[in-house]
Amino acid sequence: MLGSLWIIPLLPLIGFGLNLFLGWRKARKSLVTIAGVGSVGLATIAAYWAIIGYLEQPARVIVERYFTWISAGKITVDAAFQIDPLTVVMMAFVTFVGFLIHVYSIGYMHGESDTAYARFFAYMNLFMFSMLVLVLGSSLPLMFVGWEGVGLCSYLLIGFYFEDTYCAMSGKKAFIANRIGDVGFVLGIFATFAVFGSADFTRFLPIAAAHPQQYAGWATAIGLLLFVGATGKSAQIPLYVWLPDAMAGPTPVSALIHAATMVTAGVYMVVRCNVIYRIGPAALLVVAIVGGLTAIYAASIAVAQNDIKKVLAYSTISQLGYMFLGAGVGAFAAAIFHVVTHAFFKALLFLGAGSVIHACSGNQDMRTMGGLRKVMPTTYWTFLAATLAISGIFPFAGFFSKDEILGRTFAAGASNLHGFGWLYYILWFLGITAAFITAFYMFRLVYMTFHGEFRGTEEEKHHLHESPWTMTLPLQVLGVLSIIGGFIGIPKLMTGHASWNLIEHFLDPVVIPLGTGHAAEIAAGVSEHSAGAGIEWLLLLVSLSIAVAGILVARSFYAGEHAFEKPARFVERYPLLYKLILNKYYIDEVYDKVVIQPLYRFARFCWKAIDTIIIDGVIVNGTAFMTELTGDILRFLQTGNVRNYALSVAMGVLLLIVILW
Amino acid sequence: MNPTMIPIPSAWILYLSAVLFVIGAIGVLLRRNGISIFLALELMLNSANLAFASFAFRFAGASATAAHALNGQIFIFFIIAVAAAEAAVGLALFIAMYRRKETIDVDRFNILRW
Amino acid sequence: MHIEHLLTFVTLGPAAGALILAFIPGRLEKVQRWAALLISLAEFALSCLLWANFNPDIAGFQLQTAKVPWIPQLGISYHLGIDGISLLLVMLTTLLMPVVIIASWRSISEHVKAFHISLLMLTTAMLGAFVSLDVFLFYVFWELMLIPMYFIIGVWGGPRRIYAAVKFFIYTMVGSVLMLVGILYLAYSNHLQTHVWSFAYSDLLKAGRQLQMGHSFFTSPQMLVFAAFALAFAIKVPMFPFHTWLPDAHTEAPTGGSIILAGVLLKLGTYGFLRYNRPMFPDAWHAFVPLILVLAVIGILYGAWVALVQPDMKKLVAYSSVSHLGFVMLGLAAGTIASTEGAVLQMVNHGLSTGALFLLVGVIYERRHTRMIADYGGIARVVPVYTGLFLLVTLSSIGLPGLNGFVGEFLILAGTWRRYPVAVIFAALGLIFGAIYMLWMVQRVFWNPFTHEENKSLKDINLREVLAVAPLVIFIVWIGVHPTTFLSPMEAAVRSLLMH
Amino acid sequence: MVTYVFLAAAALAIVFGILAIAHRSPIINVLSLVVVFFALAAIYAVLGMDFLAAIQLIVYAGAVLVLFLFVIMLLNIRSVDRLGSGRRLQAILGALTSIAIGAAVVVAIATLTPAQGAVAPGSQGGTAFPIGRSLMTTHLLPFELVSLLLVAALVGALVLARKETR
Repeated sequence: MLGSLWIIPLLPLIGFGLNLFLGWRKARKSLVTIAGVGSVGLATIAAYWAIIGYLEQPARVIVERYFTWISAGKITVDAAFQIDPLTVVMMAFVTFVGFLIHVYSIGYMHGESDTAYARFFAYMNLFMFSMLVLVLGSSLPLMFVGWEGVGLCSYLLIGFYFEDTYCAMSGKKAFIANRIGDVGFVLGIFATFAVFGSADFTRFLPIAAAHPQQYAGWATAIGLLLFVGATGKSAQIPLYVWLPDAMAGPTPVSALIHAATMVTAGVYMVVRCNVIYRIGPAALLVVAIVGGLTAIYAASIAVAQNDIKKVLAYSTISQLGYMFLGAGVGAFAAAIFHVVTHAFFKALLFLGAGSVIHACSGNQDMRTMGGLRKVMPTTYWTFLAATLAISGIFPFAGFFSKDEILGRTFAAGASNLHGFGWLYYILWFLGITAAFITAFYMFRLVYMTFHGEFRGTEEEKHHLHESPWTMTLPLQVLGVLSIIGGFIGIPKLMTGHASWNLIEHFLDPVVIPLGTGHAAEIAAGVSEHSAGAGIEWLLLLVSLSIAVAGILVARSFYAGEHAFEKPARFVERYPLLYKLILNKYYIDEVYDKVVIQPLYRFARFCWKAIDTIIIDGVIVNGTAFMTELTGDILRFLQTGNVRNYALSVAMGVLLLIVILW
Repeated sequence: MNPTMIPIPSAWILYLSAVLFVIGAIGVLLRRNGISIFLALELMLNSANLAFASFAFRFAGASATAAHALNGQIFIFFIIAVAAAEAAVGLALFIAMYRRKETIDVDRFNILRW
Repeated sequence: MHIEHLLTFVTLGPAAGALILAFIPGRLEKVQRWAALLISLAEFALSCLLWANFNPDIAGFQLQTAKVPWIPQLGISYHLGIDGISLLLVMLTTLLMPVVIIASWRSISEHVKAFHISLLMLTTAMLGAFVSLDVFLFYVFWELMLIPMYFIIGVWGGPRRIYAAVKFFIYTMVGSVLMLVGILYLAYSNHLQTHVWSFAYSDLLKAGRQLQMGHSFFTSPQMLVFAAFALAFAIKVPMFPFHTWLPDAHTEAPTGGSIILAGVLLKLGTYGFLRYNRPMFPDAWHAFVPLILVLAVIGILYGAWVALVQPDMKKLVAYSSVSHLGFVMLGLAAGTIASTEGAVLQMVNHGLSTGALFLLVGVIYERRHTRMIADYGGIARVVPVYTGLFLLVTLSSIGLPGLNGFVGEFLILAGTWRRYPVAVIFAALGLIFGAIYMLWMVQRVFWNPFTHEENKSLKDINLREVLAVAPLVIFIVWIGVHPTTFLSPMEAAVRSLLMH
Repeated sequence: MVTYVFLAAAALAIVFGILAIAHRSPIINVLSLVVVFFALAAIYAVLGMDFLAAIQLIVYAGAVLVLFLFVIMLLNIRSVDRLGSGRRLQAILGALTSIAIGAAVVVAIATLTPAQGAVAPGSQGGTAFPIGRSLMTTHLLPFELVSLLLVAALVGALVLARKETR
């Protein structure tokens, strides 16, 4: 399979075409299942085949060029795929998690009509294609193909129930928010072409790495522009607003696109372009700050949400913030590590939530759930595993990755990175606080959903059931991964051997060493300037105890006989704060009032005032009117009196004589 | 004709032509009666004829241009022919106009105005 | 057939076809339609032959016809030739003609004969304008375009067709008459220097380059002649603020007319800038680049804003044209090889995407007789295939990678960035607005609750309409995936054009 | 002698020219014009243009002006307007313009033409023979065209003057 990587994304693309055809012919669901899930399954096999092939040979970066995609002047873009450790990691979990979610969808989407079912799998396959192009693409433009492609699929899938205005609107919102980011991304690509002459990763990154000082300024600019794209795609401040609304799509979509894969594309991009960020440290700092702020900001909103998927959505934003925080302090491998573990547990959380929603006949409001533990044990236990993972409880997957990021952030503060040590301490504090909040809201969710007594109607209660095996099997697989997934990145601290941290070791080649004499050498720098083993152990304990504290607070608030009393009192005491958080700090409203409405009004002004009245009315038709008016006045010279005409002729003769004299 | 000197400067004839032209022009511009206008027009045509005659007369006197002397006279001939045609059509027009309005006062014919 | 005559056949073929149609009785409407379709298909086949015989390594004009004197006293002759740039546009034109004829199969039911004759004459005029190597001949073809288009809008158009047709005609005429003055001035100054009358492109090219640059606009012959040409082309493009004839013409024109208008006619303007203004008046061009850049960027943003609030689908697409052609002008103004190639490709892209959009709007208009967005909603349920096609074309129009629009915009912006990064930043905002107005329209037409009961009986797109839109879709994908097919033939031409 | 004849004819032409445009009676106008034409014919004769003098009398005085008389009598026009009646501005501007043109022409003649006398046309001059030969050879085409013009005028006059039949 290595040597023809193009087969991997092509398979889902074929599945897309087949499903479109099947949907058009209104074919049976089983056929669609074979085409839709089968193609992704084959792609997964192909991907792993390629990965094995890759691991068996010595080269660390292999670029396969197929044909010249765009070539004009100094701009050349090859249609080429690249496989390197980062691609391997991304491709491995994207195909695998993607496949599991496809399997899950068989059960989840079974109630849809034949055409809708085919349409769903068509979109999902198209998404897999785009996502694979994104991770395999060997240059920024090619990455952008996948980048926009996943955005398109996100649009289509969020708006899957297109007859619902909210769904249609949310899809559009997602696309446009992504588009805003994408504009930054393409500008970054243009700048890359202008500065380095190529946007192939294997060309411009080594050039930048070899001359860090020369390119520092441009690298900062490019890094920031690309990061604008990342804020759109990975839902960071200020473009995160689309992700909570994206929950309007079917739940497998939320799991696949809006939790596990697509939204991590931004992190992938930052890590992929780590050289650019490392030589332009201001950009890296921005990444860290945005990540840290997003982490705590989104977590705080999640606390007050009652929609189960909305909680998870804000949780995703918050976790993505962690990843950017990690990338921002130069812990690129840790960021990717968190991407992977997050893919496991967040996909699981969403699928579990989907299972719950499935059981509750589409209801997503946690206030009318409760006690589901007894009815759907598989869902409950797997969900709990994922919750422990995201809360950062040892030895679940999230513990290792999150702790790695926080530890590196603290280390950055300790080593006074870029001279902004205090800032990194603040970021670390934000991160650790967000970890507390995360543990709190996740267990709030668990208690409200699975514990206590069912609070819905009798009819709903009667309908409660465990999901079919196509849905629970992926839950179980992901549950196992959520438990053991963290072991690919056991810190050196625990084992004493750096090589036990498999993922970091594996991703080492991605972080290209910089040329000599650069002050902002981070990759090697931070780990060597770590805060010392004692402090590291302390940090570990702090984050663990913080997580446990969060769980305990949640328990005292939402579990047991006096559940919901404390929160109610809290709301009574701080009504404004509660309202602010419940309404997500009114950011949507602010955007609407400050950006959208003025834009719309301005557009109307352009049309009605500038276009219709000034340009067309006054200038264009005004000219026509003036012409008509002149004629209207001049026609009075036509008296109809022959003698007047004769006089005019005589005067004309006189005039001619005078002129010709 | 005998080739004796005729002591009339050709300029005199031109002056006469100019005076007649002005008289004709005044007639055209100041009369309202269609037929009178037409008469004045004929006077103007004749003044032009006279100018041609003057030049024909002058060219005939100089050997270099003698060959063209006839052209002036030929032109007068053609002008007379055209004037005759014009008079025929013009007078027919006036008859037609008179039938319509019982007058040939040209100020009364102004339906072509604005 | 001698290869030398190929271009003559391609150019005058439709006119000959029109002549044939003239002898078919008008009441045999079916025969008329089929004949016109066959002629246009033959045309396309001929132009494919052109493509096959084209040598992409030659920068200059090739496949030239013999130079036949037309008005020898003034050195005006019949002389045609193509380079990589005009080749693409010729292909676009001949591709769109059958599409237009198929698209008009049902919607044009009156004066069928006259309609097809007009279309074919229009084709000859457009092709002629693209391939003329004699500037006077170019002008004749240029003006000849107006007449059939005037009839197409004025006879088969909507309720305000007379207003739109007259506006289109006079507005365009105003510009082109000034261009005639410019052409005459060029020929005259050429005559002054060489003492030979000539209207040949190559001669006037030299004459234009030698025109003086004065200290101010009004004392500088080169700037004045440049402006005379530029005005004609700017109106045709149309650049902001000369664009207001376009929405009227588009809304009132029949579907076929809109396709041709957006697909090819507007390209004549941008083509003129590239073929005449840029190489003929390099100094004046240099002086005017900032203005063109600013107008292009304003056009991109302004067109998008105005499109955002249009209640009428065709008007929305019309304003989106203003926006898209702003990109083309931006690429031409920047003048790097990449941006220029992108601009030429974007001309083709716009022809395909906007042509397809007009076609698809026409499809639904034929069924419901309304183009108001508010009269639809949720119709994706009743017309799924149509929705899919419309969505694809929409995505191509907003520049999704993998489809044609992206390649053009990418090259334009990436090429422009080297020289005018600020302009690119503003222009790139147009990409956002482009997505907003297009997707908002899609949402209001295809998604959202199904509110209008009368839409229930809407029939999905039929085979004929699919056949009409299929060639466009094929090329939309083709250019998106493998643009090299279309970029490599123009490479040499663009390079040599920019060298001067 | 010749000079006196010319001066007398010129005086006659001017006086009767004025009468021809100024008198209120159309009949008097026509008859005055006859006198003018006779005077011009005399000048032609003095200049040696015999043929022209003859056709001036035959065609103009004899045919055209008689046609005018016929029409005036047919329409029974007795007296119409005075010179310059009606529109005052038209009259003033008309007179001024005419005089200005005349003055300009006079100045032009004075500055451009030598004042001395000229030789009379010799035997090649103004008899019917050289003119006739020239009309039949050099000027044949215009001559034929004039015949066409006269036919057209004839037909046109007939059509215009015909009583309208419904």
